[in-house]
Amino acid sequence: MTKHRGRGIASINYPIGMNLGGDPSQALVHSNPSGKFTVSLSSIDLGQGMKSVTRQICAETLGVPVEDVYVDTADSDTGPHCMGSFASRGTHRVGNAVMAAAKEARGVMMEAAAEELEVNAADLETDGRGNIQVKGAPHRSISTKDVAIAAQFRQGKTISGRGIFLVPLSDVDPETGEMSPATCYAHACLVAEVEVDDETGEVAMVRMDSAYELGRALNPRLVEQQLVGGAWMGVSHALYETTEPYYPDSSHGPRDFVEYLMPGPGDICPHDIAVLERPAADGPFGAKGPGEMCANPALPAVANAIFNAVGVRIDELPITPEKVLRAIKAQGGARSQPRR
Amino acid sequence: MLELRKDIFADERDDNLKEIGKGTQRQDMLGHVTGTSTYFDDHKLQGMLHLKTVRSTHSHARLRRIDTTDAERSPGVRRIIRGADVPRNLNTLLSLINFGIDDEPSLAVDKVRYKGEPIVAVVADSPREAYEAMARIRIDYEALPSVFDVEEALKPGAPVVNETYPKNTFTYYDKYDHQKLRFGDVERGFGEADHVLEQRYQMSPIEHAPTETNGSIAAPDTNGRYVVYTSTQALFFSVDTCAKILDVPSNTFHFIGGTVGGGFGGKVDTITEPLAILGAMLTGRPVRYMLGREEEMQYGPPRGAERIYIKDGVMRDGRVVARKVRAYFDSGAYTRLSSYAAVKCAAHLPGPYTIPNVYGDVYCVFTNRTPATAMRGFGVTAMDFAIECQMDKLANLVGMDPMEFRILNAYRDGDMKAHRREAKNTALIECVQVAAEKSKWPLRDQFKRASSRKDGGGSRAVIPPTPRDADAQRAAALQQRTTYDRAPAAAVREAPPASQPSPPPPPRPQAPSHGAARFSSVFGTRRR
Amino acid sequence: MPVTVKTFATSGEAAAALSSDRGARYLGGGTLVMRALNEGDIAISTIVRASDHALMRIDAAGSRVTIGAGVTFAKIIAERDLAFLHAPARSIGGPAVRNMGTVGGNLFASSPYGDFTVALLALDATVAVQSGLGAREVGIEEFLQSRERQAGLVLSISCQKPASADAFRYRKITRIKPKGGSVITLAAHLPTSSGRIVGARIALGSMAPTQLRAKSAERALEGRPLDATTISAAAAAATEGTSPTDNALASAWYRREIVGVHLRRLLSGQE
Amino acid sequence: MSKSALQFLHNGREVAIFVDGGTSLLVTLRELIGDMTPKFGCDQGGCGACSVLIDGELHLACLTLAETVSGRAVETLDGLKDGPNLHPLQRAFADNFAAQCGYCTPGMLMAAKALLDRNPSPTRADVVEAISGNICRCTGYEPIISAVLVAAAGGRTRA
Repeated sequence: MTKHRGRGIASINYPIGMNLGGDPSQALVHSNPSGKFTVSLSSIDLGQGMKSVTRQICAETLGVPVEDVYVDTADSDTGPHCMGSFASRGTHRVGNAVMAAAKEARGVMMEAAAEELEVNAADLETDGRGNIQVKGAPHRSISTKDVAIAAQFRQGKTISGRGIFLVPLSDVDPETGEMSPATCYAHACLVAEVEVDDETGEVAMVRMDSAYELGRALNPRLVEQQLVGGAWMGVSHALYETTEPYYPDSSHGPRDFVEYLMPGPGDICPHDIAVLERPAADGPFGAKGPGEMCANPALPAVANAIFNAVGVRIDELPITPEKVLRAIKAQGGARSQPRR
Repeated sequence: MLELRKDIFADERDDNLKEIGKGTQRQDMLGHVTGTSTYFDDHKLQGMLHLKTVRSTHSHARLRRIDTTDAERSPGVRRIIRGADVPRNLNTLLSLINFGIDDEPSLAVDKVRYKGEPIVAVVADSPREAYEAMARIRIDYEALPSVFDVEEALKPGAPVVNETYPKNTFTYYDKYDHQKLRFGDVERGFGEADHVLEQRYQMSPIEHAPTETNGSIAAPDTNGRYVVYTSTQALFFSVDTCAKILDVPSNTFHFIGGTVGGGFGGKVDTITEPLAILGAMLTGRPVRYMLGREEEMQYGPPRGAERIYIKDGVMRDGRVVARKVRAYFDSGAYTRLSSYAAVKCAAHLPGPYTIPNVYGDVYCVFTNRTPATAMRGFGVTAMDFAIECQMDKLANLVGMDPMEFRILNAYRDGDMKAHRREAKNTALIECVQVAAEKSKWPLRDQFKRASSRKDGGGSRAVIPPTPRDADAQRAAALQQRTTYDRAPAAAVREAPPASQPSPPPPPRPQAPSHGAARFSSVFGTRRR
Repeated sequence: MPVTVKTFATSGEAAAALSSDRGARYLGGGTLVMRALNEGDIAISTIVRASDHALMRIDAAGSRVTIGAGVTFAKIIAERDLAFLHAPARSIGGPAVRNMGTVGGNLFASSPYGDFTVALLALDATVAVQSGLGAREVGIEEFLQSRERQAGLVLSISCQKPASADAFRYRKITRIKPKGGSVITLAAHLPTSSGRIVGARIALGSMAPTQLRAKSAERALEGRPLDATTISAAAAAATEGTSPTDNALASAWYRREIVGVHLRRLLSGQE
Repeated sequence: MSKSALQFLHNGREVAIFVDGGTSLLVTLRELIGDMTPKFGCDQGGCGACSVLIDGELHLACLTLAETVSGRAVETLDGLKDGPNLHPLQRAFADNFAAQCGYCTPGMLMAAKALLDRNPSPTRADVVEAISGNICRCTGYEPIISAVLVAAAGGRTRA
């Protein structure tokens, strides 16, 4: 037999944000005269879905349909300061800033509605469909559009809000490393199954099963994008990627996508994912950030699966066929471990 | 396939929400599928020039002479930019949060420290004309010895990569050559352990490989300002870095970005914007500077390599009682963000487990390679690889199921973490349980019943007595590998390290200071 | 200076233009020359093209096939009479590259490219080259040894069709699927006569700076039936005479280790 | 300057321009015609972000010498919609969340169109082969493969 299957696991946690320098983000929310809202950010959407997730956070907080919100990102003249899209801070930091801004805007909107309906603002609620109504008496309602017109043209109010979310600087104790690097942590466990060819050292992915705890999946489709693509990247890191294939020797660095190896559409395997939600005390609706940590468990899970399949430990990344083959030869052949 | 396990932690959530939790379509999807999403390079400006850089062919060399006279006369050339043209030709990215010392020029002047370091920028009417001019630039190098291995770089007599840090390691708190983590007494832990296992792990550099390479277009605006279309992942980081390097107020710039063709950490470093803007300033024309794919792969900053040694003490019943980690981040020739990664990495130790004795030394080391930067999982990805491979070996060593082994050691609510903060809102155990369920991996009942919300805290909440370094045995650098998986139980205990005279204790500063992190930029004082 | 593009009606004129201008390169499918231009190869100052239909012709009706140098891999895949070349053609690039890349260009593609040429080498193809002195036929082995010095323009390649589908086998070992650069590439032509192999040809890619024949392995096969013993002997001899190097895709050590394994699998029809 | 005249069909519309010798079709489309849908990803032929159809065949615009499309029909993502209506592939990509950063999407869609134009009922393996020249760094490919299969099935199922 030349092909051996094995399973391996890894479990990890990951800090959300990184506040060793202080970690602020700001947001501005304002309504136009038709009751449609714009969120102004200097935050970046590099594919992770910044525009979309902050849009939902804003809509939920304002109590308006998501279609009534548009997120404008990354203009230094109109968007207030944001540290940037890194360290899994988008959903958590920017989300919180948007939430704060939307809360302030909602306060003005409810005041304006109260004036129009001649009730106390505390007695009003939003229906999530673009109307503001008296609690318990939904027939007494006004649309956000009419509120916006009234605020703008009669009441002289600006339905807008400013938000900042700052995790203050944490100093580090130089002697012990005592610090507060993050306020919450996401978690994951991934099981990888691989097939190893003991004559060539080639490793093929068979399947993955995983569980990710993310505080709250604000948009499950966006979360799925991150987790599926992230696990792919984790496998890619585990088995393929390096800019210096003979590190620390720096020769033979890849120059193009033929030489820089990443799994192609023919190398992928089924991946079954469960998402758990244990809300973070300071996350927007409890959310943490899935973007980075989703890649991490795949690397060791694959390495551990290779051990299970053929009995060799490869402790250097990437786990190339060469490393596997050398280890199998050094061991005197594949030694499958008890099947898990 | 994604399944939401709403049943778990349901009592901690209010799911009565209207927009949150829905799989709403992305705001940008229509733009993506119609090709109308506008990336930085999709701005077509009248009279746009092209900037390309001449890069070092040596990994370490003195620059004896740079002769651009012939190139200046090359057809289509609008401007040759050299280091002397850069107003403040020395920067370090995290100076914006007062972390570290300026150590990297925009264009090398007297020395190059990695192969591919930019030396001269050529601004020309077309890429072809830029290439033709580049071929006419003469650079005399005096090659210097290079160092590529992180541990070699730390040895006395190693070539000095970056004179700002003559010991080839970033300086923490103005006095240490590494970031420390100290929690409990690892040496005592090893002494009590049934097995001790030390292993070495290595990761090599990784490219972010976004389908859009790094780039920017800078153009003079109508009011004396400059508009900059950019692929940056961190807009104000880029604005402020450019303001500093070009020595102008930050409101000189109108940065526009926000729709970026992938980043993964590779677009944080502001590597194209300063030169693109400078080109626009010097020519009065729009200037585009976009990395080619080979440049992106070899000279765009990678996820840095890491070398990690982990030494663990484990009991026969599976409890990990001590974990000692020594990690080296290969920062390449300049600091960029690796100094910060090392701190984040130290805070991450010993992984999501409650281990009573933890000791970490994390180094940020300079070598003659492309400077490293952040990438998805920054500071943690390689450490997780090492820790989780190590956990698998330990489970094997004590004959435990690897899932159950992790549940046994998992941190729980109320436990004290090694960076001396209480663990809250933990969920590692539940993730392991659900992954086991999904993969039909059998767990024994006691492990199925375990919970992150039970059995934490109490004695696990205590900060254990922690010897000061000066009092502790200065552990020699133990780098030998031990055999493990096949070893008979208890046969892998290492000999205790030979005792050495302790160095005198370093003076303790009044307050932590790494020039210390006050976020200032954008934003008030830049330096204390 | 911008590049000058010269398009000629005949391959003879194009060949003459190439030999008279050191900065001239012939543009086939564009995968080599355009990439070089994009990446700043200023040594190229002239692009030469030929609209000669002969370059696009496939003559595959008889037992000997002739394929114009300008024929793309997609055209080969679409040609039923060239079924024996479908596997090598399919192993090149993705669909776009196969619509562009040509048989002629592949002869000049250096490692890790040039896989189709491995197949041609196993088929003992001949290369028709047009130079200032006229057209001539060169054996592919000789052509490859001197390809850097080749003056003129490749017009076509031709080879004998294998006697049966089983007589010609090809495999490209890649890290990435379905499109990846070659770790090693193998092609075997095994004509048989009364159950014995006569005129075995084994060609390898990525086992030396240029594609080469594994002559020891060929000798191990020659005159023998294709049985397990013969296959083992050929596999054991696969590395002889090779000089693989390290590159980003694999090391020389690894290539040497696996070439025999893959040759054995190829010859025994194993996945 | 040695510019040469060039005429071709761009998404069904005739265009006539002058190009410098050696200019690629990618630069021609983006800088001279203003069609920004084909993306610059590598200029090496390795990523597929600039994929376009030439006379119905998938080509890489970055490796195509502009002069070679003279008199031919070039299709880009810009021409995929039917007026305001999305092409079934565009709808399927959206419904399947088959784009994240969106930079590879124009090339992926053109590669998928090239497949479905010739093979309206592809297998999964056909789809994998069809997009094999296109790099996606975000999605892990699975949503893209699903989207193409869904589009081929007339948008009836979510894979």
